[in-house]
Amino acid sequence: MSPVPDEVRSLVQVTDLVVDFGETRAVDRLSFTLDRGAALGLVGESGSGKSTVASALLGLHRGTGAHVGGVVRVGGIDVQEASGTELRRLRGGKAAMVFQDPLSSLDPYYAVGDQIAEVYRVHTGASRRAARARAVEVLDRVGIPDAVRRARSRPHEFSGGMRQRALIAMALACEPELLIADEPTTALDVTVQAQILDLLHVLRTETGMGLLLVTHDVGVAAESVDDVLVMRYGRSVERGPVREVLGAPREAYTRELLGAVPRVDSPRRTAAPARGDVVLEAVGLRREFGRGKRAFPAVDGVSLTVRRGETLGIVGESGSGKTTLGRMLVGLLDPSAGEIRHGGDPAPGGVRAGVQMVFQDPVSSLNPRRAIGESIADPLRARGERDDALVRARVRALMERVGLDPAYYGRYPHEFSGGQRQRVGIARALAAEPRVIVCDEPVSALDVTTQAQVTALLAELQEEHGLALVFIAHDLAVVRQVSDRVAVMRRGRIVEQGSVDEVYGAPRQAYTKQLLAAVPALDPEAAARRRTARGELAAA
Amino acid sequence: MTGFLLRRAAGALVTLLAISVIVYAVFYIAPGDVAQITCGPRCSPAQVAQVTEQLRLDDPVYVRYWDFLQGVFTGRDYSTGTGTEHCDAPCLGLSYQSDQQVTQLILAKLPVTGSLALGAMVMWLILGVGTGVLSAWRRGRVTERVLTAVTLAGTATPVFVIGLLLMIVVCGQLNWLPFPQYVPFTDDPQQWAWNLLLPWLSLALIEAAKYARLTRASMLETLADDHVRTFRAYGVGERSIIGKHALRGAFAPVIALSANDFGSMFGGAVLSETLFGLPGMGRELVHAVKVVDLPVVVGMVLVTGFFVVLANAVADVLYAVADRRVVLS
Amino acid sequence: GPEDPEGDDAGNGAGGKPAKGGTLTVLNSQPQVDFDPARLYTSGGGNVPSLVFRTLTTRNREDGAKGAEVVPDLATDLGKASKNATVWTYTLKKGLKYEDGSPITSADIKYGIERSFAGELSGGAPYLRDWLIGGDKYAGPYKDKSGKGLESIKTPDERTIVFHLNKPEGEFPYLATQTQFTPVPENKDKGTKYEEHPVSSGPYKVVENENDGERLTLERNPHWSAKTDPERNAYPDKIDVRSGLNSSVINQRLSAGQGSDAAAVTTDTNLGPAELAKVTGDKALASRVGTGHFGYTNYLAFNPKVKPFDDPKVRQAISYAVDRSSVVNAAGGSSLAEPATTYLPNQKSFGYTKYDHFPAGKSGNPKKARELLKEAGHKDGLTITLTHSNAKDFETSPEIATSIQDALKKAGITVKLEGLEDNDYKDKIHSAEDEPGLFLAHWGADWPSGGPFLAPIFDGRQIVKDGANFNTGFLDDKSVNDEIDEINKLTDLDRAAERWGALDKKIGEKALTVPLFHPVYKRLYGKDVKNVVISDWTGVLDVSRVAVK
Amino acid sequence: MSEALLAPEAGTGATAPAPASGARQFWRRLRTQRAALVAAVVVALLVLVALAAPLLTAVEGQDPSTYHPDLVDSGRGGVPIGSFGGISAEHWLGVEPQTGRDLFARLVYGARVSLGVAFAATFVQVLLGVGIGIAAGLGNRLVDQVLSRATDVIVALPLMVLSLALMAIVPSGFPRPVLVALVIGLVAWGSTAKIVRAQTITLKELDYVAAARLSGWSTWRIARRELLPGLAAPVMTYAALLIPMNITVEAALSFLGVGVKPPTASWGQMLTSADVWYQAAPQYLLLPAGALFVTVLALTVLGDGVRTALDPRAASRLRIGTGQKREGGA
Ligand SMILES: Nc1ncnc2c1ncn2[C@@H]1O[C@H](COP(=O)(O)OP(=O)(O)OP(=O)(O)O)[C@@H](O)[C@H]1O
Ligand SMILES: Nc1ncnc2c1ncn2[C@@H]1O[C@H](COP(=O)(O)OP(=O)(O)OP(=O)(O)O)[C@@H](O)[C@H]1O
Ligand SMILES: [Mg+2]
Ligand SMILES: [Mg+2]
Repeated sequence: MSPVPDEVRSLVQVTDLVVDFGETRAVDRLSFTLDRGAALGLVGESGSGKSTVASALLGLHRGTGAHVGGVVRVGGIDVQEASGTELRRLRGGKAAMVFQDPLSSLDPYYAVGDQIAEVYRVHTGASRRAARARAVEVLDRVGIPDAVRRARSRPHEFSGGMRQRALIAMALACEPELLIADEPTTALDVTVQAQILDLLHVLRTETGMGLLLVTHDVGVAAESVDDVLVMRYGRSVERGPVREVLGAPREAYTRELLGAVPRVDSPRRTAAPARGDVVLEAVGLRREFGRGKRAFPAVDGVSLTVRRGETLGIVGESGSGKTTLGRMLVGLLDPSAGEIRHGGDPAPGGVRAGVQMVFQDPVSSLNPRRAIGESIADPLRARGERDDALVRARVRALMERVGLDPAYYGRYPHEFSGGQRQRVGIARALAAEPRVIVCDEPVSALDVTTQAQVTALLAELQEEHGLALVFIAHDLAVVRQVSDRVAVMRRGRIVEQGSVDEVYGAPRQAYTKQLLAAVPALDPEAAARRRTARGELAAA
Repeated sequence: MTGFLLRRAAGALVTLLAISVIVYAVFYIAPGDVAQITCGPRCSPAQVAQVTEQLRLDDPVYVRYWDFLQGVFTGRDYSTGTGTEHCDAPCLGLSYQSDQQVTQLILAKLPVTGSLALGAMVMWLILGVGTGVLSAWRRGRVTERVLTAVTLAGTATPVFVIGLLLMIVVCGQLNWLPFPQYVPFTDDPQQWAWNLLLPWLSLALIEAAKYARLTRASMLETLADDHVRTFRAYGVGERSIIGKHALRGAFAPVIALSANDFGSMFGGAVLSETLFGLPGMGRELVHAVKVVDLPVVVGMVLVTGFFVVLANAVADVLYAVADRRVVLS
Repeated sequence: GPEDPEGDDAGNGAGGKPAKGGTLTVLNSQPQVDFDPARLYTSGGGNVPSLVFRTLTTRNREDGAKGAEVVPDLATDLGKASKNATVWTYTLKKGLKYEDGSPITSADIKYGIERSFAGELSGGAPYLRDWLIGGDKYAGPYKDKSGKGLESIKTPDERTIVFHLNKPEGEFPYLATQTQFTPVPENKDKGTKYEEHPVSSGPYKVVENENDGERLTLERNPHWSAKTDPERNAYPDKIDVRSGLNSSVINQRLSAGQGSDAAAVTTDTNLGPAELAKVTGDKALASRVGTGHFGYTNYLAFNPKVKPFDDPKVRQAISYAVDRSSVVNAAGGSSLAEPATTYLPNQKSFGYTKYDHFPAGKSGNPKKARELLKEAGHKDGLTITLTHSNAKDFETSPEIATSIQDALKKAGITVKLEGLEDNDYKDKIHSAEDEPGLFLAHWGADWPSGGPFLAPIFDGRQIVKDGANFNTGFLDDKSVNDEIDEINKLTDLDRAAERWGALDKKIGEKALTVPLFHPVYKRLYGKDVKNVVISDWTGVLDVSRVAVK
Repeated sequence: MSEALLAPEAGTGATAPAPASGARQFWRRLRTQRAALVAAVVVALLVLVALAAPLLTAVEGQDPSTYHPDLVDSGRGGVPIGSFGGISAEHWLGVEPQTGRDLFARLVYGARVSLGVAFAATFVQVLLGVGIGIAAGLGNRLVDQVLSRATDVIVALPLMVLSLALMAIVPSGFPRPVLVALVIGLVAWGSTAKIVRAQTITLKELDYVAAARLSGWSTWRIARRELLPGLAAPVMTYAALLIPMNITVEAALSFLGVGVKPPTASWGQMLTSADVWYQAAPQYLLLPAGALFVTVLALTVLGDGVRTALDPRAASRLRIGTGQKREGGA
């Protein structure tokens, strides 16, 4: 059968795609095409079905019990009907996917380089050695420093951002015709995010690779794609060239979405809180990983204070030690040196009541065998609340506040989208009514509207209860919006610390300046301009 | 690493001491008149008294235990009647029954049981893990069902039944293998393996199901993990996913269990040693327990304990080498 | 009589005349852990040791009943007794040599006996200690530094040895078959280490002893002279003893007969019931089975100190109620056990006198039992406890106990079983204090005569309060004691046997035991084995007679 | 199992419809597995047979302890007379060699002892093993050291030595089957503890355990709520295998004097005395062996089913993108 000419031109052809998970309709009669070498952005709020569409392109719903209707053709292959061999050739070879949860998407037992090499060998039949060389090459390409050595590390030795880059490297290894990137930059700080987006751009222009970029971050979309498809409730809301959709949105929902995007230059929250008591203090914190010669400090001499009712933002590139610091602050990780004081007195170590954390990885922070409602209820029950009805009511209220349907109480984590899981984590932290919450990338997987909703919620609680927040994020705009003070981390140290206005308005350190320059712009024109500027900056 | 080894060694010492104390206590309260058994059923009270004195059985337990400990660390002298014999440290005493040095007795039996345990472990790992992998791969299919049934039949059958039946058929009727007898590895490695093949196989058949089920369960667990989805989405074949990624998840429990089974086989391979006529430790131990030969029992149990501890330490190291997230402690 | 029910199947083996040469393989379950003549209990130390150890007298190496006779070995005759049988004099044959060519002297025999008194070398039978003057005080040559040794043994010259006993013992020639009567050269004695390489006086010497007797290799002793030893044929050139084997495996190997197993025998394993069932269906195999008898009785023992067994009527009732065919079946069936109504084994050498004081017929007489119980005041039946061992030996084990339990049920006796771990069981039944009221017991002959069979069990002076007691019925009857003394004075063994038989019948009336069965042994041997001799003394195929060529 | 499985439906009056409870979801997932259901029926039947043993033997008209010397050939070692081990209208499965006791009666009565002892012993083993394993895995270094050493000791001490000890301590009036179950349970929990400890150490590194710690749960509660469900799979798999092992251990203990008292029958004892009869009276060996095999198979399949049903991911995730077209649970 000779392929119809249409198929030669269009790399992806989705017609009337419907995906049902039991009673939930995740995708509802969605159709779109993607031409060879073109880039399409899939934007929309959390839970709108973006990841589901992405998975459908590789036939990942086959055999799972999900019901898939409609036709999906990728590179001329009918994904739903293809044979096992055909499907395997498609996956990774013709179309590669970067998953949304980079932290749990790599095999913990094997070196990162070997995992990439394995995929490469499956599709090219290259020798072991060539494959390993290729792995180092792609790792280097996605900006992993010292790629030769790092290729031998296991995933747990990578920071969140490094893992995401490793996944992108894996996708690039076989030079696929289509790259499906599901939130490829959520875990990345802006500089790396910019690098990755630039990289995708270069790859696209060099190899003619098609790109389907799934993102809730309109800014990211603006930087990287030609066309956008706005999704909501599994349906297409608006589709068109990125300039038109973002510049002059036709639909009300799109306008709403754009309006919620935080900007580095937008007015920030006004109420400067009164200086309260110190609730959490870190003095000379240091933490090393590894032993002997391989030991290196992930956090190196960090001192900071958090006061009642204030928000301390922590920004910094991937791998700079933010998560490590956060875990020490809540007592989950013992510092190698230095101490933590709660309300003035030095803590004996270990966890403390009133201190909570929102984990960076929403997948592994939820017990796969427990209904999420029960996870949220944990702190309530731990406090001794016996009345089950009360607990449930409270959990439902919390779920509602973080924008989750209370009816999902009895669902299990794997039934949720990435953003939904992150909100479960936030709800759980809130349920404890803590004094301090360390939020590790709490909104990175959330679409802008939900993001706004959640940050507003946090601010509200802060006002009500004098909650102190440590807000770890790579998104400078969000941090600016929520924080009173900001600390900038690099290589385990705090390089700059001060009020938001000081740091954002008059950054003293070159590194901070660099960070600010990397924030994606909403305007595609501006994005292109900045891209060249960055190139020059790097070249210089 | 050195720190780990030192801590392990200290732990092992404590374990072994605890074991020896328990055994002494058990035999203190257990029935059976040692002197009478050693002397023979028809011994007169006078003769029994003579033996009691000879074996120093009238000393209080703690004195005997102390003597034992001293022997372990400094050695002891024993009278042979016509002269004295020195028993070098670590001296585990003399057998009440045969007047042999327990240390030498054990050294003579150790290679037999060691060979049996080692070979059996290799076989059950091959058989058990192999079956586990196959049944995880072909889960829900006929292959799995058949494999499951076969390995379970092994578990449900005691070793003396499997071993005897195998021996009758394979050695007696088909004449494929010799009736097992122990040939030291150093004498003739080929005969060593050839003779032990049947005992290994019988033991492996019994244990295989345990490993097969464990492997399968751990693998299914891993197969549900996110990273497996990654490899599937990259077109990596089912064979590689099963054999490489999922199998890796089974490593920890299989190693942990193997270490235990391997270690405890030193004192516990009674039935197979008896059936196959292999002069190993288990058989000796059972005999010693029957005749209340305390020095032999203590010695044997200590050596078994030593191997359990050793096997577990090796398992920990293996595990840590394989999974670098684990810090040896 | 003790006639072998299956006639003369033993005594032939493979066709053709036996000849010298070849290697005999012995497949055994028990290793020869003790290979020191001082430490062995049975006469000649069983089979393999008697190839290495010669004694003053020995058993007649003949098939069946003739094999239960005692004959001279190192000595020229069965010994000359003084008039009241308290002094026994033996003269050694001429030209007797050890494996190194040095001569065997009467002093070596004395030394061998003295060694057996050492605490280090315990394990032998109690007779020497009980019979020899001063034996109860002597502590062996290692402790005794007087230089005189045991003075009740005299060696006036190199070939003469005289024993002085503290009471008449007409059966001394039987005792002289025990390995304590083996010569041990004092300068070769290594105490407890002697067993690693005992010096041979017999046709074979030890060339290898691995793993404490697990694997023995015996080769010809060049200094042994067949002329002085008519009992041992010593046909094979080499004897290879492999022990520690499972009994099923031994029988399987003997029946398969591959390689060296064709010329193999076993000296400690018999056919079990299941194996017998299979063998009897196979003509070729059945022809390779020898039958042996050994003086042995399995019985129920009463402790009359425990109620209700103090009442003879109750004991009699139980005697009537026992179903011997069930018991025999449990013990392996009629080919492996013969029902017993007498305490003494059913062999002439023991003086077997037939009696059945409480006839239970083939399968018990519950009616009579009930009657007796009623007379004893147990109208509504009786609940008793039967103690047995948990060792799987088909003698004192649960199988036998349950068959008794089932039979007594018919007579209205409810039996509770108390199964004890073997050591516990032995401790209890031989303890004058803790002895249970009713238990399974057995007794085997130290030599084929009524003496060692009846005296330890029924002689009132042998009740031991502070040690192992075998007079489990606590019988202390003057007439019985006197009769035992009288018989011991007799040096005419046939005459003595008769009187033992009569005494047994008399004691039987007291119903202190319920004889259950006498075991029969079925021994399988390899297809190349010739000259099979199974004597009634041991019931085991005699390796000193076997030929493999 | 999470508390959600046990919690009553909340009448909160919240607008959202009540979610399906965990227990109900469990049943729903279990129901879809035909093999597991068949296995459950078999297990139930076995238990029923054991419970109804007196009834069944009454129907047959036999009992497990009566000797029938006339039904065996005494001259041939006591092999049952008649074909197929003496199967007849009176003796449905023939009779035991040597004694002539009814095999059907012994088999069904044996089921009582064997299943009872094995289930109880396994329960004790799993309880101890899981408790000690979790405590070692979660506890601080000292706790871990102490418990791990104790586990080593228990693994190193051969069954025989330990059972001797227990035998000497326990008064003889103590009910035997209970004692046997206890002896096995108290002696053989080492492997379970090791498996659980290894698994616990892996699991406790996960963020969700960290989250539970931050919630303020006690370690004990974390163990129960967060770890136990994850441990259920390996433990259940292992427990299904412990049962047959325990049945054979019971037989071994009988020889040591702590087994159930004769003439009580048990499958393990039948097996041990039957092995030599494999040629002369094969059905004597095949009956207990077959019964044991069916039990083991059923338990394993059932255990698998429960394990799968307990895992909310199993149904959907296991087969993700395998390319297999078949839909539905694994
Ligand atoms: N396995 C599943 N079972 C049941 N429902 C599911 C399953 N996977 C996803 N869903 C539901 O389908 C909807 C779409 O999910 P999807 O992951 O595609 O969202 P998304 O657009 O990628 O969101 P996010 O930006 O938060 O990642 C959500 O409501 C989610 O709860
Ligand atoms: N368990 C560990 N073992 C070894 N190295 C580790 C471990 N955890 C973190 N690291 C290393 O410590 C450094 C800091 O990691 P951390 O996770 O704190 O970074 P981060 O600032 O949170 O980065 P990201 O924004 O990418 O999440 C990284 O180089 C990482 O590789
Ligand atoms: Mg998503
Ligand atoms: Mg981080």
